[in-house]
Amino acid sequence: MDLSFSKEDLAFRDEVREFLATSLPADVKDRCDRGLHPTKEGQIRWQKILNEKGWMAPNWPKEYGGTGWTITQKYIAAHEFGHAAAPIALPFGVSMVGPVIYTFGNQEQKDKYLPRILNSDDWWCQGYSEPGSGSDLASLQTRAVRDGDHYVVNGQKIWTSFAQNADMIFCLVRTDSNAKQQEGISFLLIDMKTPGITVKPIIGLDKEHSLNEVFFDDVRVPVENRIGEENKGWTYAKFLLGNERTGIARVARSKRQVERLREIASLERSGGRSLAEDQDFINKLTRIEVDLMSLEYTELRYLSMIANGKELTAEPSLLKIKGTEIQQRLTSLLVESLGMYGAPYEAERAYAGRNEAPVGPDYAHGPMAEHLYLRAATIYGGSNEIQRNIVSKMVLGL
Amino acid sequence: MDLSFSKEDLAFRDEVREFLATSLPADVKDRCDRGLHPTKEGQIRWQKILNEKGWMAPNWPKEYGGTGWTITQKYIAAHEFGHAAAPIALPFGVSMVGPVIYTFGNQEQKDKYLPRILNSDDWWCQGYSEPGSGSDLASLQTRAVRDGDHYVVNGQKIWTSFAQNADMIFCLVRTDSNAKQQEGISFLLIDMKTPGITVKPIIGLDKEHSLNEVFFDDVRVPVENRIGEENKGWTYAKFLLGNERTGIARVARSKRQVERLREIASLERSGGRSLAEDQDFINKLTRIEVDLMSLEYTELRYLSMIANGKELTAEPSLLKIKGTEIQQRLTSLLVESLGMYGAPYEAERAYAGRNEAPVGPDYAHGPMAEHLYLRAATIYGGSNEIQRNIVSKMVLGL
Amino acid sequence: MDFELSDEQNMLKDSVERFVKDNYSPEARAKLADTELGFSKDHWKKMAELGWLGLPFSEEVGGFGGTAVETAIMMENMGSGLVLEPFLSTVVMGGGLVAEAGSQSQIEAIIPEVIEGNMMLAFAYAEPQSRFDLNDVETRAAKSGDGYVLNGHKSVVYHAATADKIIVSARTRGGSRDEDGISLFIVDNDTSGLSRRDYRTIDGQRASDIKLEDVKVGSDALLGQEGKGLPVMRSVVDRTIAALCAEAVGAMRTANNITNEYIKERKQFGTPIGKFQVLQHRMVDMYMEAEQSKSMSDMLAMKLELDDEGERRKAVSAAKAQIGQASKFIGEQSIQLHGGMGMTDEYSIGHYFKRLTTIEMLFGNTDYHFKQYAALAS
Amino acid sequence: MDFELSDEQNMLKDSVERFVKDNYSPEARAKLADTELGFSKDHWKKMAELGWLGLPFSEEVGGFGGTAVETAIMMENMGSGLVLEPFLSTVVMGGGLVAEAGSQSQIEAIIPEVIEGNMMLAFAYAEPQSRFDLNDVETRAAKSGDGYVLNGHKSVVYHAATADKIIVSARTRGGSRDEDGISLFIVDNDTSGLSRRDYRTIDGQRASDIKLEDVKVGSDALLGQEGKGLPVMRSVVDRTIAALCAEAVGAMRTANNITNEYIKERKQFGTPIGKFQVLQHRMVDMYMEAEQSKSMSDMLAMKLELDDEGERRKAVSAAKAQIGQASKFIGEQSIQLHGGMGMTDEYSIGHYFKRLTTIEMLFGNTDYHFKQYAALAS
Repeated sequence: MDLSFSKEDLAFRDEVREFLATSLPADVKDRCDRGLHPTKEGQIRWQKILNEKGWMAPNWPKEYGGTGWTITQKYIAAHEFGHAAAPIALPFGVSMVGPVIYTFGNQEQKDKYLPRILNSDDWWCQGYSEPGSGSDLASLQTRAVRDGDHYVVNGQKIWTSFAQNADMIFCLVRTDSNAKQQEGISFLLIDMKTPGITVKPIIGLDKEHSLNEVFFDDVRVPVENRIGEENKGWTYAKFLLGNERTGIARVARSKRQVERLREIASLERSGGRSLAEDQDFINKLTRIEVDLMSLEYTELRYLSMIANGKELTAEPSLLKIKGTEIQQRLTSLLVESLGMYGAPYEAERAYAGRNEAPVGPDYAHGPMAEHLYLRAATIYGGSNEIQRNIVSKMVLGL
Repeated sequence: MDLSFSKEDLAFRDEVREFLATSLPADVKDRCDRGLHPTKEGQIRWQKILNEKGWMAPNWPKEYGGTGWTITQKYIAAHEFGHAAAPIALPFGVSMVGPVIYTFGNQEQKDKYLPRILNSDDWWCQGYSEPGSGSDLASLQTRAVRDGDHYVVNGQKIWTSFAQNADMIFCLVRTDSNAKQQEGISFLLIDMKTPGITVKPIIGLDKEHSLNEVFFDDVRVPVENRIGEENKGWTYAKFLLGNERTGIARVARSKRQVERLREIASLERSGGRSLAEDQDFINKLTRIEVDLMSLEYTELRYLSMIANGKELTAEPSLLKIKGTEIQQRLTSLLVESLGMYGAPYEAERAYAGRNEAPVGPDYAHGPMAEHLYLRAATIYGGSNEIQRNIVSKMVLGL
Repeated sequence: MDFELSDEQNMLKDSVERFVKDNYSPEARAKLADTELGFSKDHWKKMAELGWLGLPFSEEVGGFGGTAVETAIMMENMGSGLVLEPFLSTVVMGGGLVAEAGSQSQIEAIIPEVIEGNMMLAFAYAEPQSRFDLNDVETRAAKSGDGYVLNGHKSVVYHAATADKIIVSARTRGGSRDEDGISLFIVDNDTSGLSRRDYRTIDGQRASDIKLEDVKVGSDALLGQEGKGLPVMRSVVDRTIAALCAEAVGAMRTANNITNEYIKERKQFGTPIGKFQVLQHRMVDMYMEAEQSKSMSDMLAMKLELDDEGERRKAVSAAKAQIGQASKFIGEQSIQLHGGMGMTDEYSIGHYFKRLTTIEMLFGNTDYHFKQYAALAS
Repeated sequence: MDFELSDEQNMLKDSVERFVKDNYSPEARAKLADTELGFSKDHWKKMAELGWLGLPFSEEVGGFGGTAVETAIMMENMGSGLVLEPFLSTVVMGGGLVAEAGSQSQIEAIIPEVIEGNMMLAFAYAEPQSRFDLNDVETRAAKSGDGYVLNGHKSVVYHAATADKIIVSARTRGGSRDEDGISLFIVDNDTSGLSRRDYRTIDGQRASDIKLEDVKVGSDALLGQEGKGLPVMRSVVDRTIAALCAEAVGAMRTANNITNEYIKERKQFGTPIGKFQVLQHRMVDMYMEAEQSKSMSDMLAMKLELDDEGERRKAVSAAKAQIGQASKFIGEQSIQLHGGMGMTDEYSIGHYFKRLTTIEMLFGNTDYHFKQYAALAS
């Protein structure tokens, strides 16, 4: 057991700090720090900078363009990125479909898609959920019927984040309607420009447009866009979900949120004193901070297990549950720290035509938007209730 | 809507205060305030004083010896009893079997048992739970077979509080083993001196003896000791359970515990100051106090509904859940308030042979015993999980 | 001791329920919230016709003579439909301040107009630095000739844009947190030197930040005694909190009903999700929170008419703290139990969540009132 | 960054596991706890033979040279069986103080005896007024001739009755809460003027209150520098907390296993109660608390060997607070999930609950350590 940093680790930390100090664009950093959605242009610009540095895909094997970092280096990088409010790469390409492609895709697919993911040439989105399916993915209804060397896809996906920006979507579709629920599903990569695809915005609780419905009406998809075998898509989907959960704790971001809370508290007044001296506020913040530390070292312990060749079962579910609970407590406390200035709120596009800054102190712009958006954190990627079912079954045998 | 006290109410309050100041024995009060089990002798002595005053059975109809109090008077009495640390009458006779007898019993049973309950001539205990039944009462196995004008009872009851003191036990027994679970059960009153009854102590988490197993080995019970009809015992049992839950919030006792916490906090030091100035301690205490106030006014609102002829469904389950949660939070905070003197603990009988007071400050004697004993509060009388099932079904229709 | 409504009170309740049913379908409410005004002048007229705008005022000035209990009945049932009209700002706060502290001529000039629905009011008490402390006032009113000159910044003034007159707290003497020296002024919205920044709030309502730069008012603008504004503000804010608590009770009950229906209907893994025990128990906890909130709201309405100041203020803080907690819990869990559907602007539950979120915050959040209670109880 | 055990550490773990399996069945433990002594001298001898009593001491004095990590491995696995022998009092606390601050002759006189199992120690630091503050010392040591005279009252001294020597904190100068001026003394248990009130604690262990009335000790009783005892106490208490945290992790894991097995077996309404989703999720929460506690305990053991004082003390308080919370939650819910069976003294789960309850309290409860953490973090 050892928690120390080697000389190489410390040098690496300096390199990361230097890179972030010189290469992270101020506008990108500002939106990220406030908890606002990135702009499409800003996100791509930043990801291309990351790719130039060779740091776009820390979790990929080196042969496909990964960084080859040790877990200590990954930890250091994540911590420094979080502290500097550097956006993480959008997960849909590099964290979700990328590993599916290099694990289950054929050589052509790897050659075609992986470099474009690394260089952010394609914006990917995820076609999993459907109306009526939610956390019960296996009940999906979107159908793909073989017609020569194409599938003809009909159906509807929902809750598709940033589909309005997307060049590509990876989709679960039913290719055998007679098979049992989890069988008969295939995994397709679909170009969003294919005729027959319609994207319809869903305006969220936060009044912003990040979610969508995606409709497929006789959409022709080349068979070569199928990953792996026909009717084996569930295997790839499960692999992807497992992958997704390991990053979902978002410890580094939450550590930055703790710092922001301290910054805001030092500027806000409560009962005539600084909010940073309010014992009840400090009490709440401290409890979150200690829970976050517990989560951080639990994530490290699990990464250490993986690095030592041990198999995890449902441990990632713990990271998802605790990570999202902490994220929500933090945004809730951020909003609370603003006092009355928690109340004003408009969608960003409402400002677009006006030459006005949001009302209230500068730091009041952001927390409520993130607070509203992150209500979904305990719902998406398998709700926290589903995650507890998984732990109950897989770890406790109940 | 009206919360005011009338002149008569205020006069009644003075009468209660006067009675408690002059009639409540100091030794009885001291044990009650500390949260220690009453002694058999002390409890009976106090109940006889109550009966002399005519205040033994506030919830009984006047014709059977009840007080005829309005809900405001009941509220005032409960509050004053709690504040003065006056023990409430043991529930098994006056709150549990008494109402069953005057509601479903025949004239002979009423004439025989009710006056003896009022005058505490019989100490009653409750024969409901069995090993393996727990909250699932309907699965009980104790059998009563008719033999002339007697039933012959065989089986076992468990978790029987203070059976070691008891003169009488009211029992659910199976009289028809072919009937469905809830049918075929009868309600018997059994003299504890009947041959074939064995009481075996269960030493509790608190190292004290308050729980027992009661074994029935060919115990002959006169048929005249059956309440109501044969095989209809489930009806009477359900009636009793409903009755039991309305008093279970124990608001007045919890209000007294809040006072004790303030008293102890003013004597304890924390960080060089009085514990009563410790913001985190005050924060916790305040939250309990406000929750307790919510419970208090909810109980009053329900009593007001009853007084206005409305029917309750599962509302008493709310009182049980919230009341017991608050009781446990209070004893937990009481123990916490003692600092290191929360650790020493011995059963009372361990002192019996020694001429020693418990170690630590005087107020340290009691809290841990009650804390341990009250872990059962969320388990007995239908666990809080079962209570939530009941509300879910009866109120929410889920 | 009685929690039941009288016949008259039941009639009031039925009448508000009908109004909400007729005018506040989720679709109608969403449409209204998105208009420039943010509420309906027609509804306001209707409310005046029904006599509701005169509810808490004495019969002498044309009011109904209702107590805090009647206001609570009204607010609870308006809360069920997330009613947007500025009853709280105009009647409970603005009208309440005038009725409590106003001179005969001020009362006669304003209250009948409010009752008729011809005049709207707003109350500007908060400032950027004040958080929830009513006594934290840095806006200054300097004596000048016959009148006063006001300078300062008032923040998050609900319904200021549509108010004819804004009641402003300003300091006529003392340090910025002194209890003494705060005065109230009735300022016309179009007075020179008063500028507003109008915006929307997350609960679909309207508010403004107000800058006062050398705003000149006459001596007749002073409401109540000079320097003695705080006790009046406290008393009216206590009534406002009671009204808000009642509104929250209505909103929580409806949010629970919507959620309960949803989990009965919504199927996953082949069964309604309301059959999963964890969701059942969550829903039970939400029900219990709403039940206790109802008790505290009723208690507070009754106590406002009864007790001494210490008891009254304890009741205010206890109720606001308990109901704030419950509002947060029920709001958040309503979204959670709806899953993705709860995250959309189109579906109604999110709007309950957002209104409950602001109620928790307005006039002191949960932590603030626990602290107030602790100070009063010790 | 590595959380895995070395081969040697795995051997130690296996060896402690075997000891617990062989000697600490629930029945054997209950019997032992109820003896006059409260633990077994034979076990103690066995522990000495296995080299465990020398675990944290340097090789020069005959120890094993282990770090906090080895102590944690040992304590975690002893926690699984609720081991009663006073390893913490004698080795971690008493031995730790002597090893850290003792003179060559003190070390030579005491540590080898401890390692051999021939000498037991106890640490008397708490006083009736001190709560959890190590610096709150009213016991006085007055210089007298060549030695000192001690007067005061020490409370809840674990394992004092069986200790040969008791290490006592006493003030040689300054006010009762000063950080400076506290000295440590090694006092023989049978010294005249020292009187003990022995009693049992709820976790089945033994403790004493100690009165010191004109207790005379020589100058050789002074442990470390006069007046500079506090940093030594802090350092050893940090190690003690790390050991307690590890013990709690073992106790929580076993409590969870017992409870998990119970709800799989126990039937109500015709099915195992472990099939009820609410109990499943409760059990998942208990599992998650235990998992996080394990991470914090490991983190703390490693950090004790690494960081500067600020980082170390933050780690100590964070771990103790988190593990305190987890201990309370798992202890209480273990009882709840067992129902009536959990309420009996005979069944083992209650003993886990009670030990976890004291661990939460010892050396600063959860609130205390949150406060410490907050002070260090700000």
